[in-house]
Amino acid sequence: MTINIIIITALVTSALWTAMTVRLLRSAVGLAITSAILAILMFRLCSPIAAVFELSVCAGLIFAIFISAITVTGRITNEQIVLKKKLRLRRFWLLPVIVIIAAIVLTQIHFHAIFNLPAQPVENNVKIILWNMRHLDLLGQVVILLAGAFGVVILFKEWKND
Amino acid sequence: MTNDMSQLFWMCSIGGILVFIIGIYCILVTFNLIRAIIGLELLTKTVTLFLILAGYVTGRTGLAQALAITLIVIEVVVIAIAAGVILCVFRHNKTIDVKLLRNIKG
Amino acid sequence: MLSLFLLLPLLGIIALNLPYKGKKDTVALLYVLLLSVGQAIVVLFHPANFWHMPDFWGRFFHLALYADNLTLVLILSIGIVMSAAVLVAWQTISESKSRLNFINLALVALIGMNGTVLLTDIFSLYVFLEVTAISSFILIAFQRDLNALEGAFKYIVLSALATIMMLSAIAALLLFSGDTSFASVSQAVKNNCCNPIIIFAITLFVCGLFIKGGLVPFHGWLPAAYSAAPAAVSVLLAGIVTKVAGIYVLIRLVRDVFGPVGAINDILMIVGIISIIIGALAALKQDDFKKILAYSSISQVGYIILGLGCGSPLGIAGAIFHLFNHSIFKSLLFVNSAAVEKQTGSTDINKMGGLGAKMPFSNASCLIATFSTAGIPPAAGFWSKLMIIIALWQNGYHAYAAVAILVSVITLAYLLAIQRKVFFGILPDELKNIKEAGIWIVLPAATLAIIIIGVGVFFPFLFNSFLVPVSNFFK
Amino acid sequence: MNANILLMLVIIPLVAAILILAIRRLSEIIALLATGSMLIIAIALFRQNLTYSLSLPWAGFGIEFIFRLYHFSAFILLAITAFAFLIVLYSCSFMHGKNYVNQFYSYLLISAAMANGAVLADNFVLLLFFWEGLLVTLFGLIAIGGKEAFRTATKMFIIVGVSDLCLMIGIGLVWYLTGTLTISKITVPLNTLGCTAFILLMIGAISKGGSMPFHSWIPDAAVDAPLPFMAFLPASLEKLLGIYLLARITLDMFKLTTGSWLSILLMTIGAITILLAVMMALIQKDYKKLLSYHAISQVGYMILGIGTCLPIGIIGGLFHMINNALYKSCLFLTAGSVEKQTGTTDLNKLGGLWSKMPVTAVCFLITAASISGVPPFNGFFSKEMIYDAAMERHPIFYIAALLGSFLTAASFLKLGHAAFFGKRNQENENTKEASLPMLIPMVIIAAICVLFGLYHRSAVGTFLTPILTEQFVEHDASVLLVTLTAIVLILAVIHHIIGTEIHGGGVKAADHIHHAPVLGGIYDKAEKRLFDPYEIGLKIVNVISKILSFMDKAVDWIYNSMTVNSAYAASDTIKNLNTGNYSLYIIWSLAGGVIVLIMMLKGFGS
Repeated sequence: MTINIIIITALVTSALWTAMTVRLLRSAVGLAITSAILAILMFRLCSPIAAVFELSVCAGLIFAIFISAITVTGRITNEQIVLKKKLRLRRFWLLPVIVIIAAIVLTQIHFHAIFNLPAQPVENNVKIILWNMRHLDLLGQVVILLAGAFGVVILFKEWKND
Repeated sequence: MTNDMSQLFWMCSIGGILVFIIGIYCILVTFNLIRAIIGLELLTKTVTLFLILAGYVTGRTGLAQALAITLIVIEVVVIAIAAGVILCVFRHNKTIDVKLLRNIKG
Repeated sequence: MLSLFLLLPLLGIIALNLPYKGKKDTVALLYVLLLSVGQAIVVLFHPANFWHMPDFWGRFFHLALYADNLTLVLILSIGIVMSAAVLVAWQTISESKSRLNFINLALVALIGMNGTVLLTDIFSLYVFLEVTAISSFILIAFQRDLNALEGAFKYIVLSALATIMMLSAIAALLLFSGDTSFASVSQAVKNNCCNPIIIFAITLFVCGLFIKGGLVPFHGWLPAAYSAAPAAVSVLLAGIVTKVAGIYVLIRLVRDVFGPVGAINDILMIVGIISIIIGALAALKQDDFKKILAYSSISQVGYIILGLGCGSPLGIAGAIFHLFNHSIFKSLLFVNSAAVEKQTGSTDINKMGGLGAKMPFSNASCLIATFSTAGIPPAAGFWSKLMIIIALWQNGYHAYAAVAILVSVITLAYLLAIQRKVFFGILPDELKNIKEAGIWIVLPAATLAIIIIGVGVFFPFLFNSFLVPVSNFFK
Repeated sequence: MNANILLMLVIIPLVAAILILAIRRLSEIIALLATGSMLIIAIALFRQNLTYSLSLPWAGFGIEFIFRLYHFSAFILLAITAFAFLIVLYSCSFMHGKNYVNQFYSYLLISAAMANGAVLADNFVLLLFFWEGLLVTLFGLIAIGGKEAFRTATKMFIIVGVSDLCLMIGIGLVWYLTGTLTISKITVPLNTLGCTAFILLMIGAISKGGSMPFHSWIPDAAVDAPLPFMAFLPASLEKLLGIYLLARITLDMFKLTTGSWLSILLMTIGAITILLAVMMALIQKDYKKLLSYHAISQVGYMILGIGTCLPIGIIGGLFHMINNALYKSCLFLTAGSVEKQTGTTDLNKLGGLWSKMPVTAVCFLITAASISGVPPFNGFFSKEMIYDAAMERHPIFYIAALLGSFLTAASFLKLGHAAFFGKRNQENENTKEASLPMLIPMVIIAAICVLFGLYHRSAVGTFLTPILTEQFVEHDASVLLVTLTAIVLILAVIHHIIGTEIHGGGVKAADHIHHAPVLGGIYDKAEKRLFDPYEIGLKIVNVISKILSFMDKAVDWIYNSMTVNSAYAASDTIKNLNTGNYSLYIIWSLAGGVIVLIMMLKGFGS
């Protein structure tokens, strides 16, 4: 239980850092760390395959997308950071306060629920479920990947006047 | 057993809700388009967590993982498209300031 | 053979992107026209052996698809609007590669929408909503015009928010149902109808759909996306995409899956009436042709929701009929705006005037669509509005009915303002040499206008053969 | 014979009307052929004397396309088609060379079609359809007369339109009361609503017939409209239709009895119409106008006859209807001949035409005698029957009718004297007899007048008695009444002679009545149309419209400042709220979501 609390605290902290940090690059790194912590939590919640996916895709692929986007849009200089810091602080100081208050309030709620556990043992093999039972989702995934490919081709295409 | 489960569920939910708050705040307050997308990404993390959690407490981890994997794949594509849009905006405006993306009013 | 609705477009996408040379864009146009007209024809002539034939693909795939009368109405609308949009795109986009891109994405959207209306699984619903949404993001942005990018970005952000709401709701429902199919979710909701988590989940889901459907106060992205999108995309987006993604799903879930949980009917009616009023008022002082139409869309969607929230079979039948009518007349109006935009290069109605003499087809069809929108007989919109208003009255919602009628007047006012400023009045000097838009805009406009009048005139026949079965389905 | 033949009676003239519009040159021939074939069909149908019924699917909701032919309608059809044929024949010569000839024929044929349809219709909505159609052609027929005619046409349109509105409401009431629109199945009890319905329907019927107070367009039309129109529509066709409907509602649908106050109402309307209209007729100095007032006055007799609710009165009224249609149309036709040959209908300019136009003069004499009720012409017998019935109800109605008769005779003596006898005007020296196509209809109608008079028993027996459900045996006119009539006629002659002596001229024979102490003032005002309900109505409407326009402006101002401006203000507010900032949109959505959640939980709590 304690381990879980630590992991969740770490998750929230890294998310907070992601949101608060000034440099975009650090923010992206923070996101990757958040993903990694989430993956650990997923391991603990008996979902190893999803965790591996989360780790590889979110901490890997999405991180890469962000890094490339950030490099294209340009990194900012240190002077700009100093200048921005004050402005940002003015907008973001409220966030940790809200998070802490929310955390305190939520932990005070006594939650109890009875969940619908399966009567018979159910198929819990991800591969079987994904490949045999959710063909429609797979079809959707294929189409989305195709659409994503079109999107990348269309939106990332070199501009003629450049 | 159920009590433990209940407690774990609630704890993880609290974590999810806090991350959700952070994500929303990030989207609302930031002046940077990329950070807005990062905020969205945080929100998606929450949802992934919720799905896995729901699978775990009801003993259907297989289904939940299948859903989570699908979600992750879709999420990547959305992020890629959003990044593409941001890049195009950058090429127009030479900046990714949110405040310059308010031309369509009223 | 329901899977053909998904597999044929997919096949098309793959075939169109194989590396070979040739007139790909013409082939692509013909293919997408064939598919969309074909699906309209399949609905209209309703060959029994098509709908009931066991799925050949079913041996390999488990695509849990299901079609009832509501689905058929939507499939029909998708087919009609898709063909109109593709033709308009053909006229408005000149570059061969862009045409091909548009058609590819239109096919993706077709898969997304067909899947959305056919499936029976709440998670697959999310997947196909995302398919539809992603194709619309790219379609809005694909000319890379700054305003279009802004619209696309707002759509992405709000749509992501909606998605997250829906996914949270799915996760919460999963706690009780253990499965994601409509049947088990419905059962779970029925068994735990007083559980706050269920109520919370349903609220989240419905709010997500409100965002997707663009209802007030969830509508912020809609005017930007509609007005900034390229002309053909506006037709597609306003005509069918948001209707399928938001409104159809809302109807399906609220009626079939969730049932009248808690105060959901009251909420639908309140959101509906607010949308009607705010949408109409906002449209009143706009200068931009497409923005007027966008706000009008919000207002008309409000009518659909109002009919749905009223809960009686007549109200639901009216809502579905209005959904169909709305997809026809709103796409017609956007086709007209595309014609005007294409010929004058602007959508500012203050810069226009007297185009009626130069563009008679656009003028006439726009007038017909106006009548349908404002609910003036014999246009089709009159009947659906009448059904909704009668249903409201019968169920004792007299104030709602009165407001619905009053707003019809405002609707007429802002749409006639378009007529007056664009088609009547004096022709400005710089527009002296204007001509009627090309055949690929006039043809869909004329067809849609004929559909409106035809449905309106033959409504008494349609009512018994078509609409009553649709609402009976919900019993 | 197939029941579909009934449709032909409507279709033939309609097709012919369209053809005439298309082929201008053959308009006369087509019109003659069409009306001739209609006449043949009508004769055949009448001779068969069967009941036909034709039902076609139509609008639904109880509105069916039903034609029903029985004795009464067959008889009216016969009359309509016969008049149509004769008038077309007459018009061939009269209208020759005038403007709008093809329009005239086409409207005339459409009118005939509509009238046939209205007579045959067994469904109230169908009836109304044809009835209103007739209104439109009526408008067209008057309006082709010229600019001034258009004003008259509008006047007619409003007057008839208002009364048709009453008819519509009445039909609605009947539907509400009985639940059916099929005329032959309707029986309405005479309670309060029933009486209201009856009065509304009656207004529709008698205004079509041209009774007071719905008469005022007829004299105007007489001046403006083409003359064959007057002979066809107000003189014959409208009377036939109006009285037909009146007879049907009183006899079949409402089953009015002598005890009902509605009967008294009808009789009063009849008596007033007779007297007032004939008083106006007496002082007219224009051939056509004089006739048109008589066209109004004679309706009074019919309404009086039917209103008595006695078999003899009803038969008398209907007999008078057909007689009046005959002699009145013939009279108008003689007016037409005179107009055509001399170019005027002003009585001051006419005179001594009998030697120049002998046939016309003879026809005029016969029909004038007929309308005045001189035996042995047909008018005498129908009037006698009405007198009989009126006497039986109350002597006052009888006296009114008799007085009417006296004035009628006096006015026709004056007319005849002024137009055909007396001193010949210098301008009319070269006048010739009218052409043959104009003479034939006049002679035929005059001959029928004589025949109906001589064989009045068989005429009544063939045409009218079967209409009544109860047995009707015609008895000899009472000696007293006949004697009184004779005395009145003689008095009229004496009055005329004295009047001529005093004022020196046929035209002025009735001037002493015109200028009598009290009457003179009234007449002057009436001539200035001060008593015309339409004119009075116009004045009232003017005042009301001024008030309304003021109120409208006030409301407009309130509307503009309140509704429109506030709507625009709201629109501006909403526009300003849409700042283009997507964060704001997200906040809206979240706030909306929170509100929805609260509502959901509240609803779930309750």
